[in-house]
Amino acid sequence: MTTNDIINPANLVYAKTKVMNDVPMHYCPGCSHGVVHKIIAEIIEEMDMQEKTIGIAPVGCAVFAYKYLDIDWQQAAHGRAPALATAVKRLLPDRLVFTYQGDGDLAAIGTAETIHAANRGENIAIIFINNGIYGMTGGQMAPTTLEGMKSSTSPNGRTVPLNGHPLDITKLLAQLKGTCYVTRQSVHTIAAVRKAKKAIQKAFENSMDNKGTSVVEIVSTCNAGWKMTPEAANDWMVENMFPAYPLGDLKDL
Amino acid sequence: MTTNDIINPANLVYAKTKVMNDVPMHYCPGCSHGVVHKIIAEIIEEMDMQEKTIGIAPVGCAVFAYKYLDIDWQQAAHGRAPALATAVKRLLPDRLVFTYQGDGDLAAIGTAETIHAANRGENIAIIFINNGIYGMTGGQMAPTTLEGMKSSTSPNGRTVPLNGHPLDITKLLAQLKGTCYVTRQSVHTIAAVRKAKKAIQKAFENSMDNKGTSVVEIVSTCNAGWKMTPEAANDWMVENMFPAYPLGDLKDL
Amino acid sequence: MKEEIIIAGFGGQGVLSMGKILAYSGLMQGQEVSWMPSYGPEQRGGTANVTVILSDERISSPVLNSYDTAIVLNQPSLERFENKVKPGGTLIFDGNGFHKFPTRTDINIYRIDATEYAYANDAAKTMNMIILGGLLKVRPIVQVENVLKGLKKSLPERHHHLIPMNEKAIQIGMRLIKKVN
Amino acid sequence: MKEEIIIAGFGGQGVLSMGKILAYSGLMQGQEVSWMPSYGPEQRGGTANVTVILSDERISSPVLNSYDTAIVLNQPSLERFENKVKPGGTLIFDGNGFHKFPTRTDINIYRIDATEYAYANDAAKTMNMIILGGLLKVRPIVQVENVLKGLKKSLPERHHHLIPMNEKAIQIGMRLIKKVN
Amino acid sequence: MAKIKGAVVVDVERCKGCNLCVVSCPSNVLALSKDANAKGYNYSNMADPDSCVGCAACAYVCPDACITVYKVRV
Amino acid sequence: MAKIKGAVVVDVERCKGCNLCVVSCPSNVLALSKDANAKGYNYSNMADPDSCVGCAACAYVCPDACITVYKVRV
Amino acid sequence: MNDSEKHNMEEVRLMKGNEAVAHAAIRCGCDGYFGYPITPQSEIMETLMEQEPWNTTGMVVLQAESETSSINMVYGAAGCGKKAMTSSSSPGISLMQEGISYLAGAELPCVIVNVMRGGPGLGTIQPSQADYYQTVKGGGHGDYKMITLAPASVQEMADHTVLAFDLAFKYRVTAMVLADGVIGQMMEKVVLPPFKPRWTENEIRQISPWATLGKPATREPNIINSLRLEASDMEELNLRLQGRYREIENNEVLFEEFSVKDAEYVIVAFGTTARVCQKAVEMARAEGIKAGLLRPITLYPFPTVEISNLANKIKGMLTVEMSAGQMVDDVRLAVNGRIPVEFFGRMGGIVPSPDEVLHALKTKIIHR
Amino acid sequence: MNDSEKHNMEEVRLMKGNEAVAHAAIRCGCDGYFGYPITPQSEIMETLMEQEPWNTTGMVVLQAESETSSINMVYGAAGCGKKAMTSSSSPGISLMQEGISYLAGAELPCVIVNVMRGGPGLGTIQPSQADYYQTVKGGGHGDYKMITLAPASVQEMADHTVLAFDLAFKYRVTAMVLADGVIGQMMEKVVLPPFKPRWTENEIRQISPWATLGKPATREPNIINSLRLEASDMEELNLRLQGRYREIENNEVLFEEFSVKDAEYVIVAFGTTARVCQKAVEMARAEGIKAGLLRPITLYPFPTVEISNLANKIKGMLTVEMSAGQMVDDVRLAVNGRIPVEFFGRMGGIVPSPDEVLHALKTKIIHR
Ligand SMILES: Cc1ncc(C[n+]2csc(CCOP(=O)(O)OP(=O)(O)O)c2C)c(N)n1
Ligand SMILES: Cc1ncc(C[n+]2csc(CCOP(=O)(O)OP(=O)(O)O)c2C)c(N)n1
Ligand code: SF4
Ligand code: SF4
Ligand code: SF4
Ligand code: SF4
Ligand code: SF4
Ligand code: SF4
Ligand SMILES: [Mg+2]
Ligand SMILES: [Mg+2]
Repeated sequence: MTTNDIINPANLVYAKTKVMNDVPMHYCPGCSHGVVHKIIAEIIEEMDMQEKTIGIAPVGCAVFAYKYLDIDWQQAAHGRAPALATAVKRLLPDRLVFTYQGDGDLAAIGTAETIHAANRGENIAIIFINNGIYGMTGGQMAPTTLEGMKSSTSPNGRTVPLNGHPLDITKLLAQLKGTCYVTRQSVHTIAAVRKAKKAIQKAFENSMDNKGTSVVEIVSTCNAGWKMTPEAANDWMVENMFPAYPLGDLKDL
Repeated sequence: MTTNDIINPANLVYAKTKVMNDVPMHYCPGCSHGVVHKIIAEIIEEMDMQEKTIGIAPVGCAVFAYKYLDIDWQQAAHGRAPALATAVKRLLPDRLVFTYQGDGDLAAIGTAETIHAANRGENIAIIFINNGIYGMTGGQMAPTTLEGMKSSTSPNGRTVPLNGHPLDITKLLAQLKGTCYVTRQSVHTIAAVRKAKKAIQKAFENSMDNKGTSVVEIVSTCNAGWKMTPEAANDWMVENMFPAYPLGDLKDL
Repeated sequence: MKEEIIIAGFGGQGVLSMGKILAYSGLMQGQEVSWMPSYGPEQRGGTANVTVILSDERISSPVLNSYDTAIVLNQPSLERFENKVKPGGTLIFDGNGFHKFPTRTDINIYRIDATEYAYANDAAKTMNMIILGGLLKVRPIVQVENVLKGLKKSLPERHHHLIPMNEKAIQIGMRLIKKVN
Repeated sequence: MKEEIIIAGFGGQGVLSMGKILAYSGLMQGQEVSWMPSYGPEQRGGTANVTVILSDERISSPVLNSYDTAIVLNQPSLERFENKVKPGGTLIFDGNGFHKFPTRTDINIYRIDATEYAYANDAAKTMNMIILGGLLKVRPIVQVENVLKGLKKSLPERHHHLIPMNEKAIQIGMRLIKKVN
Repeated sequence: MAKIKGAVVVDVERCKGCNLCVVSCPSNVLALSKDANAKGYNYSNMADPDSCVGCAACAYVCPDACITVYKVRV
Repeated sequence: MAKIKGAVVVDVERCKGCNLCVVSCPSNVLALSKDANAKGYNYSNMADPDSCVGCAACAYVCPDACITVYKVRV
Repeated sequence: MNDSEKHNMEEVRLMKGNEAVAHAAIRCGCDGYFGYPITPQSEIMETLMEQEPWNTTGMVVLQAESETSSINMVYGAAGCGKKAMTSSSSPGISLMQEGISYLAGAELPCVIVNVMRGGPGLGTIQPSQADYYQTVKGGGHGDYKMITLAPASVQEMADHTVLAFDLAFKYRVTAMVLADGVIGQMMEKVVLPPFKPRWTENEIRQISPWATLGKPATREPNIINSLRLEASDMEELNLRLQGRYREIENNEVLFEEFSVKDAEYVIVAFGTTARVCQKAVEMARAEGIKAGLLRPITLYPFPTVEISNLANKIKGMLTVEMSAGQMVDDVRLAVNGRIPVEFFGRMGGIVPSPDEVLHALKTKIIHR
Repeated sequence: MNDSEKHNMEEVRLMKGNEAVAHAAIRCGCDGYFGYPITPQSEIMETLMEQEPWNTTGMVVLQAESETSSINMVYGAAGCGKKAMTSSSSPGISLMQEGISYLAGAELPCVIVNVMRGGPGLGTIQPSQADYYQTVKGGGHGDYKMITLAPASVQEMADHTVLAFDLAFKYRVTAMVLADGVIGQMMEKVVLPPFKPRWTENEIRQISPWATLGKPATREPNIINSLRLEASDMEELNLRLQGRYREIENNEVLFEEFSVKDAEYVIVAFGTTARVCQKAVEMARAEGIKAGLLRPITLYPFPTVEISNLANKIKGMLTVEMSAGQMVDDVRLAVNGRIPVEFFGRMGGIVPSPDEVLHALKTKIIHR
């Protein structure tokens, strides 16, 4: 049996979902954003929610998410996605509303909006891409940048006296009465991708069931900002990011 | 021995500290702000820090704090006191720098500034007057307003679906690596006043010792906003606020 | 007809609501009205005042520098507004707690000891209606029947049983007021 | 003397640093210089370009619509900039991966297969110096000695040992470049 | 055992009549006056001076720093 | 026991040559090509097609959704 | 008489300008209000919370954690084609500038009420008009305009709230109701607008086909967005916006004249100040001075043509504002040097008096 | 030759405008920089972080959590009499508007750098000049002004940073360096300013006796504050500010002329656009057209008098901006109708070309 024989619609195991557009993505080779986009698209297709979903895109590398997922989108000002999502969901309570935000967007400039939306228990899903850096603007330090980690605004590595501590915002969000589900995942292996997908699906279901705010943090790489190859970035993430941001559920009501 | 015989400088037990100015305060009769001002003034006098202290006043009823305490003050934009304090302390590291903020100021509009200053471990003291309401603007709901509590923007009582959950921001601040001391006090009895004073003194000492951020929450009354007499407000606070915001140290490193 | 009135006193003396009742009364007799409070710096324990204009024509400026009538309920208000009464105008004061008294001779000055009366007769709640009664005695700018209509309109239904009490207070005020110059 | 140059290619082809070296070289020979990158939308994998002007006089606009010389290192850049070379000007391209080639006849067109050379000789790091060498062969706007001075000035001390290698690359480029029209 | 006697002085013009000193006094020394001060507040004063033990509870809780406390052992 | 045989198709023009599929393949099927696509990337392709078991690990981790996976039992 | 007929009956009420805004919003079918308290306009949200429109019309009322959040909630709601609004006073409006620029860039219709107070900084809570530049010239970044209505009575507070929504949706722009502390706090007679039902989702799909309500298979995704990768695309967006602004300037100018017909001197003033100036004009006329008043009702679009025409007929103009002089620029640009244009103003929360205005008219214009 | 002499030597370097700002700040004794990344100006903070001035001059450099926080950190630092600055680009500057108004109300000196990009909204990161209104007219609430410097070269990026601090402290106002993406991103020759030591606390006490450094027994407390209870007090503050602004307008106007002497037509343009226009003027002169260029270096204070004088001598003016036309208002106000003033602009990130400008000059002014 030749390869060409196998390549046959009848034998299809995995293909790009239709909810993902055909345009090439602008992300750097190996960027985690792509994987997460793909998962979200698959879930929307599987849940048959294309017609009921409104995504809120951040300012950050994922600002263009609206080009890649074939759903209605709003592009939010930097950090304000949870405010937009609050209004959208309150005015369209039977819709699936999610934000997609980076660590600069969600945990720096958007801290207040994130915490208050979660504390109000808005029935939204927050997908939080924690790559420990400001990818979009060229690799500056993020709130989640690890101690000692280099960035273009901590060229000799983050130090606490100069830059303060890395912020574990997800842990804070898990404390809030308004959150129903808070989890931390990654997408560097097939197993991780599968788990992350389940987590996002649960978050989406919670939004539809009006259970409160769900937060899915994806510990991610930004190989461009980290100045590594994609593979090396994955390894660095496992070795350095995971101990600081351990994977698993922080809350599941 | 007549009363007039007793009233003699030699017998003095307690008098207004000189750090407190002679001008009458604009606060409503019975307002907790006055007691906290008095404590702070006493500590500054006792620590002999008048010459080394810079206070940061909020927007809220305590906006006029600068009229009452005889020290240098900066009046901050609503919610931004921790940002000001960060800069002041970093540029004048041998000074005592504290913010004085209400619950609207600190826990609503100033959420991001509060969390990030505390997470950076700025060597400042944050005095947080939690009276569960926006006193200054006429009694609107605050992030800390309790469920069921009436305010001018929750005239039938706060409900979670409409207004979200009360926010225990102090608990969040205690989680942050940058805080060294986080405590919750009140000032409704002499014993409480004494404890609160010790707490603020410790916070001020921490600032001078550059140990990180100290947060002293004072669970307070706003009898005007709550539409009660001062005494009734104190009772209501004990009965309703204390269970939601239990007194005591949350963190003391 | 146009009447420009300032009412001033401590917060809590019912200054704003007195103005409101007056404005509603004007409304009831088909006049143009405006009610403009000093919404001062969330004054805790400061003074409060309200400018009420009743007019047969469209009202231009709702903010005034001089008044046909001033009703002053505490010392600082007297000091602030005595000079702003137009010559020939009316000044009404409640003497309670005053140590300096009005001195102008080109205006009509009346005293109404409503606070004292209210204290003695446990009638704090209707004090402002007493004063209003006094005003209407000397400046009958609205008819009592329209005041009562206005009250009915401005009070929530569950408070309508209080209206007779208020009517009585107006009568009392009409008796209490005295010209002092 | 004034030379207005555009260098364009993929990000990662060293376009910006080639421009920088050129600008430094101008600086070394006392010229006015400007270096203006397309700092595009943080283009991830897009094209990059830089406008370099060397002039004996004060430079007015650092942003240009037409150029004396264009160096294009990928297909989209050729398509974008071929028409913007002034008549009589110079176009240099690296043929690697090109499927359409320049067609103008009123300009001087050169090809330099630096990518191919670099790939074959494991010299990716000096590829942009090879191209620069090619440029200097056909447009000797700066002297090689000033390029080396500029390199010295722009490189951190710890990289100064790389200068001889770069000098060699320039020579290679001078040999590689070929006129194609 | 030495008896302790106290006395307080209320800054009458500063006092806002909030009553918090009154309710905090363990000896029921204080009461609000019938008279009002210039701002219209019924200020606090010693209604039962003899009972004062100079514990300063009133002064500590006074939001307007109106109360000065004196104490002697007799 | 039935043997499983797989095959993948890489969308060559979409591929950015990040190599993540290559390292994630348990059977070492994939490798980056010497040739570059129009964007200049050395794209991924099946270097050892016979080893593919159609597990889709490569496809799951591909950030650019370039990989379609097929599988048969033989 | 059924319920809605009862509602629609013209009934004269007495209320504050702020309250009138709240009632008008509910009645005109507003879908969502998002705000943060600040004097002198907190009664807007307070009235809404008291009215509980979520139990009647279904309108959402939410107290946000800040003005920054409020304006972005408005953006989210407006992006769904909903009638969304916020209100604040000067410092709070400053915090909204990024959001306002985003709304313009994303071409979203919405309503903002600014009940101005004295600035700069925390300033006073007293009335002011010193946010004219911020509103009309551009407080946020980039080239954009907001339709700006300047109510001068409680009635107009109600009417302009309704009009603002109409204009906002007609042009897909933000409409600002620019009031001041006096108009917000004073009580006057008002006839509230009739009840209009909120739009159904189907109506929204008709009226605002760009709204993000979820993407059916039958159309391309709707994207609410102000980002452009290419400068040329961004310029295209800008050209579209500028074209729309020209349309607004041609179609939507509103103003009111008082004694202008035979006037030799005209005062230009808006909002509360216009009422003070009307009194000054009455006083001037009583003295035999031929004065008149032109009150711009729309500050953007500004009555440039009308003022320009007036400049051909009269001897001088006085602009009066509660500021250091902002609208006077637009008056001068309209007059373009043909007659003297002078300015009189009070700042920091002080309302000018009719006497002062009359005095200024005499000294600055008539006997200059 | 000791270290500081070495530092003071005039050395020509090649760097980006953004880098020049950072180096100049360190050298002129800046005490604190507080910022948040945004393209096209992130190199300012990046260069500072690389230079680590805290190890040399003691300057504090802090990456804040947002622009809102940055500007309030600047307020805190400035309140201590320190030389404090921030930088950002258009959307980030919009977020600072409340803070900017507070700085004005509290009379605090500080420096802000805005490297403008195309708006409105998220827009593009390409160069723009569409924040002119926001900067010069008033993006925040209330009546206030910022001294505004418009650099047109990398050298001026360095020089204006120094000048901005000098002017800010001379008048206790904010000084804005209003650049655009081109100036921020381009590399040019620059001679950095000489090193000045940071002020000691004693010097600060002399220079800024109002600074909050802690209250000695010998003076009243220093209060940094923009709040006033009484409107009359607020007006007093406003009158003081306005007086200061008149002083600035009288003393600090800066501009540059190019071929203006015998010109019949003058282009008015600033920043990058002025350089493009200079090229257009050269081209015009080559064709025999008597064109000239006036480049305002200070946008506030604006060279009103100079433009007014020019209007008596020439036939027409063209204002060129990377916007829909903002500074043109100020040109028209200066000219006051005496000669035609027309506008040409590109928007959303597009830099006009010299040819376009020349064409506009011909069609809009010369052959109108
Ligand atoms: C108000 C404002 N401030 C700053 C920026 C610049 N900016 C764009 S994206 C970004 C941070 C992106 O980092 P993150 O949220 O972590 O997303 P990533 O790119 O890493 O996915 C910043 C600061 C902006 N666009 N708007
Ligand atoms: C930007 C801005 N938004 C809103 C306000 C109005 N405002 C003044 S004080 C205040 C809240 C005060 O509440 P809190 O902080 O709890 O202090 P309190 O008065 O209760 O002591 C608000 C919303 C303002 N001044 N500035
Ligand atoms: S910069 Fe980082 S986050 Fe952005 S696309 Fe590249 S790898 Fe991904
Ligand atoms: S309103 Fe409340 S917080 Fe403010 S002074 Fe009065 S009691 Fe105190
Ligand atoms: S506590 Fe103070 S203010 Fe209150 S009544 Fe007693 S003395 Fe007066
Ligand atoms: S000192 Fe103690 S005993 Fe005396 S009045 Fe005060 S509380 Fe009462
Ligand atoms: S993971 Fe995808 S993009 Fe990366 S090399 Fe493989 S196929 Fe190409
Ligand atoms: S399907 Fe599995 S075996 Fe086949 S190439 Fe992909 S990862 Fe390798
Ligand atoms: Mg990130
Ligand atoms: Mg409070």
